[in-house]
Amino acid sequence: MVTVRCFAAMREALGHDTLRFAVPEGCHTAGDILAFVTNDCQKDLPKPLLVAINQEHAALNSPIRDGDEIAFFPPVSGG
Amino acid sequence: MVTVRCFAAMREALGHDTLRFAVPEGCHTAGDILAFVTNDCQKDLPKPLLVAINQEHAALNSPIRDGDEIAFFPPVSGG
Amino acid sequence: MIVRLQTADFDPEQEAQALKVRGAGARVSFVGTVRDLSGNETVKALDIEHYPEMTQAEIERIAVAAQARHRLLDVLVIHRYGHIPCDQRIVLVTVWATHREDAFAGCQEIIDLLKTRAPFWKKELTPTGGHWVPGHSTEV
Amino acid sequence: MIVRLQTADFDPEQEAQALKVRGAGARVSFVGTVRDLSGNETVKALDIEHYPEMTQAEIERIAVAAQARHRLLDVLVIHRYGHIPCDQRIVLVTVWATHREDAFAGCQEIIDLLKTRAPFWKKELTPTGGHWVPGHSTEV
Repeated sequence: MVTVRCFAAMREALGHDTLRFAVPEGCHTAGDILAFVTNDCQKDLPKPLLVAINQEHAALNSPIRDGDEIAFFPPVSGG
Repeated sequence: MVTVRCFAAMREALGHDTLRFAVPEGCHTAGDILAFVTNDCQKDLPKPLLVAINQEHAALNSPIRDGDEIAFFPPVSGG
Repeated sequence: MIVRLQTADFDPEQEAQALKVRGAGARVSFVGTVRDLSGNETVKALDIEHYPEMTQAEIERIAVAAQARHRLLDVLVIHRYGHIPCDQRIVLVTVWATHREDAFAGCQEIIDLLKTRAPFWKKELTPTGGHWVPGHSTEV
Repeated sequence: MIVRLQTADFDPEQEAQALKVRGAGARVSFVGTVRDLSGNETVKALDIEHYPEMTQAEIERIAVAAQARHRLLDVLVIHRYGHIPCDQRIVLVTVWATHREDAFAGCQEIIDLLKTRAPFWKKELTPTGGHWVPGHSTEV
């Protein structure tokens, strides 16, 4: 199982804040997970899109493992 | 008349904080005033010694005029 | 070191006193507040969304690194989330150091990295609706 | 703009609130306190002497110049003189700006210039007596 969390404009674009599912066959990276949850249809997603794995900044080509929490969100604007 | 004010270690060295006197003959600069009030005996004065004329930083060779307030003090240590 | 996320407002001086740091010659604080203008639009308030588990961890990583790099004696970070009206405080970063150069550099580094790395997203509430504030790209 | 010299302690947050600055996104404060150590000697307190007429004027000149150079919306400086026990506040510099880079640069410039140009002299009171703190040479 992996947990996918989406925030801000990404949450709004996808219509979900949290998804849980078994790692789909052929999914090895955060980018693979993103393609899976968006059905390869990324035209309405915020760009650029940032990635975190287990609450640490990561990249689309970062490898994922069973049990990971993978988050997608637009550039941050705190402070 | 000029007013001479001394602060901190300079006040302690000279034994006065304020002196008032007519501009002595031949006194044209802050340095001349310093020589006058110390009787040319500067060995026990703090070094370096800073100068202000009318509450603004100045130099020993800055000219002085009747009515000026001339101050002598060691490097500052506020903040 | 204190890193705290909360919805409520806070008093920067009371929060700083609570740490009871002694022997520090210099303390530098940054307070960020909600500006009443964004371009030409009036901003009534912000809604701040965040990623709670990651926000706390990421700010702690930033603070620990800055503390070591700039010889800081202590660090305090408070960041609000949720609804924050115009002119209210959003964030406080206070650092203590023996020397003021370290305190300025450490405080500025923490707020700079917080703004580019901590997962917060601001939505500005204006008369025309809610708009996400364009963010800062995070280098990975 | 407020520049004030006083013997009494002060609350940095209350003083900042009194200015009622609005529309500033960033506020940066520096607080300097009496350190309890000087080299290897314990410092019980400071006695701060100053040149009242010049101190006020010089800090105002520094603050006005920094305000213009760094686009500061407002500036607050409070500096104590007289007897100040260990760990108590000596000086507060708070500045407001639209952007944080200006606020950090403006606050640091004011305290840097204050330390090299404002006519204050600190005497440290230690178990072995009173010692003048070596000063900063002022460039004329």
